[in-house]
Amino acid sequence: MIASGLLHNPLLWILSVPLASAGFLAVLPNWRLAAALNIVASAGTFAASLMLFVHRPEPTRLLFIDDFNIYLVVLTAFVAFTTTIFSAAYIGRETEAQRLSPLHLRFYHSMYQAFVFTMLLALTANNTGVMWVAVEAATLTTVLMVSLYRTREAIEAAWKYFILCSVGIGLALFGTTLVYLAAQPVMGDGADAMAWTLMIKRAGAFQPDLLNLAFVFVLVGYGTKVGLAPLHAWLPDAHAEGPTPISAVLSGLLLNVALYALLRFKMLIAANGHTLTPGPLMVMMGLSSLFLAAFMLYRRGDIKRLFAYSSIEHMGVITFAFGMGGPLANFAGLMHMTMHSLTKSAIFFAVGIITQNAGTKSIAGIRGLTTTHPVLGWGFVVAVLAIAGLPPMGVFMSEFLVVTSTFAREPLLAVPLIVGLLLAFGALVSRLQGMAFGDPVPGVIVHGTGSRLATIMAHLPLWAHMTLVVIAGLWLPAPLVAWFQAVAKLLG
Amino acid sequence: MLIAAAFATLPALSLFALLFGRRAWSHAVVYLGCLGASLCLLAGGLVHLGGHPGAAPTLVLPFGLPWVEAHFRLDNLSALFMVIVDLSAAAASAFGIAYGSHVPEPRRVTPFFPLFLFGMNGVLVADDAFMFLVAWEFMSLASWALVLADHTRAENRKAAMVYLTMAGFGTFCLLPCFGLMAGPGGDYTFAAMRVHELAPTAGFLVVLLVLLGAGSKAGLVPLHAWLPLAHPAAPSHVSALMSGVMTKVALYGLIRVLFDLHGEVGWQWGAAMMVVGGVTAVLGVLYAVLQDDLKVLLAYSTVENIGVAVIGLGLALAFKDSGEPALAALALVAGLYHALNHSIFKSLLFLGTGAILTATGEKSLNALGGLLNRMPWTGAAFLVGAAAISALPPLNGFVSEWLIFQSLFQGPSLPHWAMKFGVPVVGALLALAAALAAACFVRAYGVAFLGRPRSEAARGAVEVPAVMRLTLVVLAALCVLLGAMPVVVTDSLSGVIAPLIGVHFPVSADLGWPWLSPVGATRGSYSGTVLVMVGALMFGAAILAVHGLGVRTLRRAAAWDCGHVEDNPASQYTGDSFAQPLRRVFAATPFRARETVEMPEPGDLGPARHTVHLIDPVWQGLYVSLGRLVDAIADQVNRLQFLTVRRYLLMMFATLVLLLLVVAVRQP
Amino acid sequence: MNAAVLQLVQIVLVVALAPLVTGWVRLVKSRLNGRRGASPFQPYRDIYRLLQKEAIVAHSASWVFRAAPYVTFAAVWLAASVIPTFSTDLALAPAADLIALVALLAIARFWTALAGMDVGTAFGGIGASREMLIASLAEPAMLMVSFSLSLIAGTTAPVKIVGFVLSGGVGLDVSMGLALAAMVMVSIAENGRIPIDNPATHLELTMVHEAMVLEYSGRHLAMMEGAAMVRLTLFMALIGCLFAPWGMAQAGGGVDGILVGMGAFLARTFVLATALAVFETAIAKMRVFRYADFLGGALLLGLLATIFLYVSEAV
Amino acid sequence: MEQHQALSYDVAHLIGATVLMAGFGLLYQRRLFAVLNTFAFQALALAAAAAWQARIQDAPHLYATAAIALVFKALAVPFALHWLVEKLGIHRTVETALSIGWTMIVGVALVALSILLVLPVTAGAAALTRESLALAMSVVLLGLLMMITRHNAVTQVVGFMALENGLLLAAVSAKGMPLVVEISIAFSVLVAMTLFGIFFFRIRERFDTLDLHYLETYRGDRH
Repeated sequence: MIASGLLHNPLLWILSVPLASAGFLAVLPNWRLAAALNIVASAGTFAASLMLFVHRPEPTRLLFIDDFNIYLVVLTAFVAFTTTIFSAAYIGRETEAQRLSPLHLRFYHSMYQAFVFTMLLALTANNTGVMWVAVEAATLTTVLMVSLYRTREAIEAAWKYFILCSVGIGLALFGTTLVYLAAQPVMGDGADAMAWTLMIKRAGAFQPDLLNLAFVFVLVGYGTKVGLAPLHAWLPDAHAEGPTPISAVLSGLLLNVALYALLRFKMLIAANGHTLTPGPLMVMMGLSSLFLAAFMLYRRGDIKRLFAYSSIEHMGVITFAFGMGGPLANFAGLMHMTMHSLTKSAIFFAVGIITQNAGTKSIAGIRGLTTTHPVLGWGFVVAVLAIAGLPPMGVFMSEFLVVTSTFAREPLLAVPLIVGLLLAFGALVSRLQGMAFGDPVPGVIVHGTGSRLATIMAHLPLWAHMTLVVIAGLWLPAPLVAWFQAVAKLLG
Repeated sequence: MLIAAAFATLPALSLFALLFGRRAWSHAVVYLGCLGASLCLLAGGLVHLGGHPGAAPTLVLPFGLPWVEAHFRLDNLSALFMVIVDLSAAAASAFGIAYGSHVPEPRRVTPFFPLFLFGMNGVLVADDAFMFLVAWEFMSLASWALVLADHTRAENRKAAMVYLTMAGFGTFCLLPCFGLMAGPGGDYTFAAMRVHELAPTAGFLVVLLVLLGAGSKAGLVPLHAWLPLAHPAAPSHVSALMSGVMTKVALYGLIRVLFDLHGEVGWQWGAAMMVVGGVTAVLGVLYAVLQDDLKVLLAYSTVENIGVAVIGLGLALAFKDSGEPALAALALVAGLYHALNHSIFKSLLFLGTGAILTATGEKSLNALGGLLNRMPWTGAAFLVGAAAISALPPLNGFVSEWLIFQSLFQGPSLPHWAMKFGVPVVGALLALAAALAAACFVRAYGVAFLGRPRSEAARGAVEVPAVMRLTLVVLAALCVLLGAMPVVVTDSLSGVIAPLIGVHFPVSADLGWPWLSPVGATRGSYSGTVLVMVGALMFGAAILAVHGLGVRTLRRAAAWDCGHVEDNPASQYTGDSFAQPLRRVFAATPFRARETVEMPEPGDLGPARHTVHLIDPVWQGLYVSLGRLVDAIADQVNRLQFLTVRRYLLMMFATLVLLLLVVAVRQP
Repeated sequence: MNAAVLQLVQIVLVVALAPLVTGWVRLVKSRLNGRRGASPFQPYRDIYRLLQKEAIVAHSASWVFRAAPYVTFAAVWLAASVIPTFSTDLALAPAADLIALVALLAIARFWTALAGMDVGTAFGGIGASREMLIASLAEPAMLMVSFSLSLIAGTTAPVKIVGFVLSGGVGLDVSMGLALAAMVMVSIAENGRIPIDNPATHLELTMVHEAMVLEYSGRHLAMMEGAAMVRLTLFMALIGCLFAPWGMAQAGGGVDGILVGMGAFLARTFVLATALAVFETAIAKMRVFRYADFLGGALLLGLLATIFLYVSEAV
Repeated sequence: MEQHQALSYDVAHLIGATVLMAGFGLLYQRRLFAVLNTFAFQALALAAAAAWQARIQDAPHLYATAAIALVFKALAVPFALHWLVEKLGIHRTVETALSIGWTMIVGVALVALSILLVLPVTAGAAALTRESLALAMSVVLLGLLMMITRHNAVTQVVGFMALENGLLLAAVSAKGMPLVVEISIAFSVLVAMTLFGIFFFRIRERFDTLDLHYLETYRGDRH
């Protein structure tokens, strides 16, 4: 009876499928088969996550699903799935180029599934401690994948990533402990004092000053993982040196997960109501990230670092939005999270193919994409314009809401926001034009090597994401809107 | 219904262009489709204006912002601008049928051309801020892609870069503007904004922001810098739309916000707009008269005409706020009339340039000459356009400038001293601009079409295909028509703006048709109709008299030229030499125009060189220095990329301690 | 007597009178120079002689070159026929006010300049470019004059201004004085008289108007010359009717009123013509780049005229 | 009973204070081996704290935490580091970015800050947690301080583990907090990875010293 109930619980599948396949892929020698299995497993996870729409399980002490994490779970499963498709095509060409050995690949696939598992666990955990452990595990798995290429740069990036994020994680744990201390007198000892679903109900009675203190540590701790300036240092290098599929999921998913953790704590604060408002801290962090990234964009010569910094910029905007709070800004923030993860991963898909074709990551070495590879080139153009915040793509809607609502309330805060956005816009446009137009570099591979199937697999995810983003820019499904609005209310 | 269908057609066309772009016939299909669609929209606009001017059909579709949805509305103003837009759009599409195949990479044009039309028309019918901005950006984006149609040339890429960045600037000004008008509630429909009361500061900011946002798109000085870069870079039929029409869409945005949504705008803003308009007009035409590239010249003259129209709008605002609705209506009618006229003759001139490009492949004045004998149709049509833009009666350009002058002359009746003293100055600026425009186009036409060919390309020019000729002739005919029967236009215009001003004000009030007597018969009147008829009679009379009294023989001979016969066409006046006196008189100070002459040594057979240096003070002062600033900061910030892990940890530590201190301080 | 007839009379009158005015100016000038000079009716003979000659057109010239004389003449003629000369009761008066008048003259200039460039010689270009330079300042100046007049008289229609001035609406007014000064300077420039241009010169580097019509001959030249003469008369009539319209016949003035007006008009015109001749003999032509100063001065005077209105109001 | 309560508190605080003192000791040491020994001592104190908490909260699972701390931190890690230093021939002296004196002063300031922050806000919480929380926070900050004032990679690892000791101190003294064991295990994994990382770098000869100056000769995207 209970067993059958468990079997019907989508969460069980969502978590077990990646975990099991991680174990299995670790021992599977044939990398082509592994890549295929990787796709199948992620497809299964995605299918299971879709079941959440029809049947939303009851929250337990350990796991739960609510309006906030339901679409994040589906989004994560979806992007993880499309990334595996891209990854299959990508590693195909990497192995041709002798950059990756089968051993590396076995490790890679297994770690990929493990990584997906940790993210899903962090999203669905109903316990601050479990969530913390999951995020920490996510760090470990990605550190290993960032150093996959074993180049000096890769190892240095991994080291930087590892040290900074371990410290960040540590601080986050201290924050978690403080929250427990704040909750414990009200909720009593044990796991109750760590369960979101229970805490949020009685958060009003928590010790507000402890929550203040806790939020600082959580902000710095998980903020490091979100990549907020000045805690961002690990992000550009980790994105730049790892394999591109990993950059896609790091940027598109991991940052969201960390931000999700941060927002959960903000919900407690909002529910408590007696604390100092966390808004100003987040607004400041957001603005500093926005400006730092905007100016950095002008000096980047490495295409992957360029978009890594653009991720920092967008995380800054999102944090700013949540810092502003209020139904409009919060809605915009949630929308922006979703759109950014879709768009940015799409961009990294494109970047992966582009760098493989050009044989370099240097922007100077990439020109005239729309001439050499029309489909890829224009897809890249659309994606970058989308991330730059141009309609009819989704990011525009969220930026529209953030700017308008902020200006209506705090014009003085909106001005720096606008300046920063405009700066970043200019930088991206100039870089985009340099890469997408003009006379192509002589001797660039005009047609992607490998089978037609591989080419399709390489392009499909990009266009799938962009289609979603364009649709979302003009029309959002009603249930999603309902969830956004419910969460926006909770975020205060 | 018709309109909706036309709207639906355009994206379909661009999709078609994407799919079948390889086929040779696809261009013709796309442009024919655009022609049809824009004609439908044109008809729709006219029917709405003629049929039931008061009504404003609305449409709400279930997309856009979730809790707002997408609102569309077709009121008089939208319909009027729809007419303006789609008139030129139809012309450009028709021209494109033949011209589209002459652009270097047609496949980079056909998919975006319909989207461009789509965006522009979308702006006009949008009835909530989100849809407005989506369409607005759509317009910018499509035109950006069109500017990049010939992307292999570096200057085009630079133009596109500057253009899109300025477009972004405009949007980031309009966003907060609408944000303020909607208020924190988040109801972004225009209907809500109309009723929403604005605090004084908010009202101030709204006007400032819309002037920056829409002004940058319209090309008001000092936000004009992108315009002469971007407009010429696109294929000519697109340049015609960007210059003739997209700027009008920007004016629509201004009017929509300042007269409709915002409601009460202070007269000071009117005054400010008049000054900006005046300066824009003079600077624009001064730039124009010095240009050698015909398309750049036309682009700068667009800047001028926008300035003229904005003078009208500003005056209307000032009158409206000072409780002079009748005069406000007059000024607004004048401004709108000028917008309409400019869209027509600027399209005509740009398409004419396209014809020249098709025939010669040259757009530099100094490589042209003597085209009138080789391209009689194009030449004649271009002449009409040039005369119209020089505000010569009986063509349309003059009527609108006459109206603007008439309303300007009423300006001093306003109670404010600033206006009393400012209006004459603006009047002087406007007069100067008008006179310089004449000089500018005498130069352009004289050098390009008259005289002797200055290059092989010009010598070998042949008349363009019939479709192009037809388009040009139709536009020229419109210039004459709108000039010869102004009253029809002014009456319908005053009907259009009645809801915005609050009074219905027939400009031909006193004397009735065909006399244009805005402020009353005693205030001075004009009748293009009568002038045309009498002028024609006198022309005929002169010819008859001469032929009656004298001999009719006519002999062709070499030019006399004070005796010394010089058959080298290089001996003609070039565009530069023509502009030289004007340059010395007007451009010395504002553009720091300098001329350097390198004379060869005695006995040296090398040619003497004469070079002119112009500096655009706005570009140098504003844009370049801003760019430098950004670079400098970027260099500083960029250091953060190259620190050691330990220092990054230090940054983390510092952040943590700082935040802890903040908490410690803020704690009760 | 009804407006249409008077209009016809005026249309004929301006053309008929124009050569005489020019001839008179020339006569007075030569007398002042101590020559006997030709009869004032010499211009009629010149024009007739030109009409009898065949017209020679350069190979490269287009139809613009051949149409320009007629268009120019028609435009100037039309302009001249809407200015009240001897009577304010003109049928065409409402068709064009001062602004339209400026524009009508602009048409003539536009075509003359184009004609100058059409043959493709250096001199034509010189003339055209200098002419447009002059116009670029003279036109605004004249518009400012009409601005100040419209502020004083409350109208831009010459006819109405005449009525206002005659009704004694203005006394001795600073603005009127400034406007008059500006108007005179503009007229000198527009008619290519000394010090801006020398109608008699054929020294290439000093030519402006002459340089543009250099290639013309026969009937075309006759048209151009005629246009110039009518323009001179027009400006004299204009100055007269705006600043000294005394004796001009009003509507319903009756035949004697008309006669008086006619007499007054002739008197005014010839006084002005004599004054012009004296002025021209008294001073020398200025360099091309001094034009700007001269006409800029005119523009400023026009502007001042408007500003002074408020000064006088304020004090 | 009251008596006994008070006593148990005092003991807890005493142990906590010992951990903190050890933290200062870490900042004070100049020689690498001395640093390692001090760290082992701190880990020992932590183990004691965990065990004491297990007793007074009668939460047996904390004994596990204590055991982990004792075996892994107080014995395994220091020995591993000793071996590394011996094998890799790392300089035996610690290069400091900030002079010892200043480091101590900053350390004291940090302790003051954490007390200032924690004591007023934990008025509601059980007396047991108040001081230990302040102590724990100080240890955390001191660990971080050590990481940023020492160039040498080994000392950085030690600093990180000191930080983590602080976290565990907080965790164990938080009454009835679940998952402490799991968390301590998770941390042990982190540390193990760090050690592995250093060793790995070394044998791959990526760089010839563990001085972090040489670690970032590249630092990505120079142009």
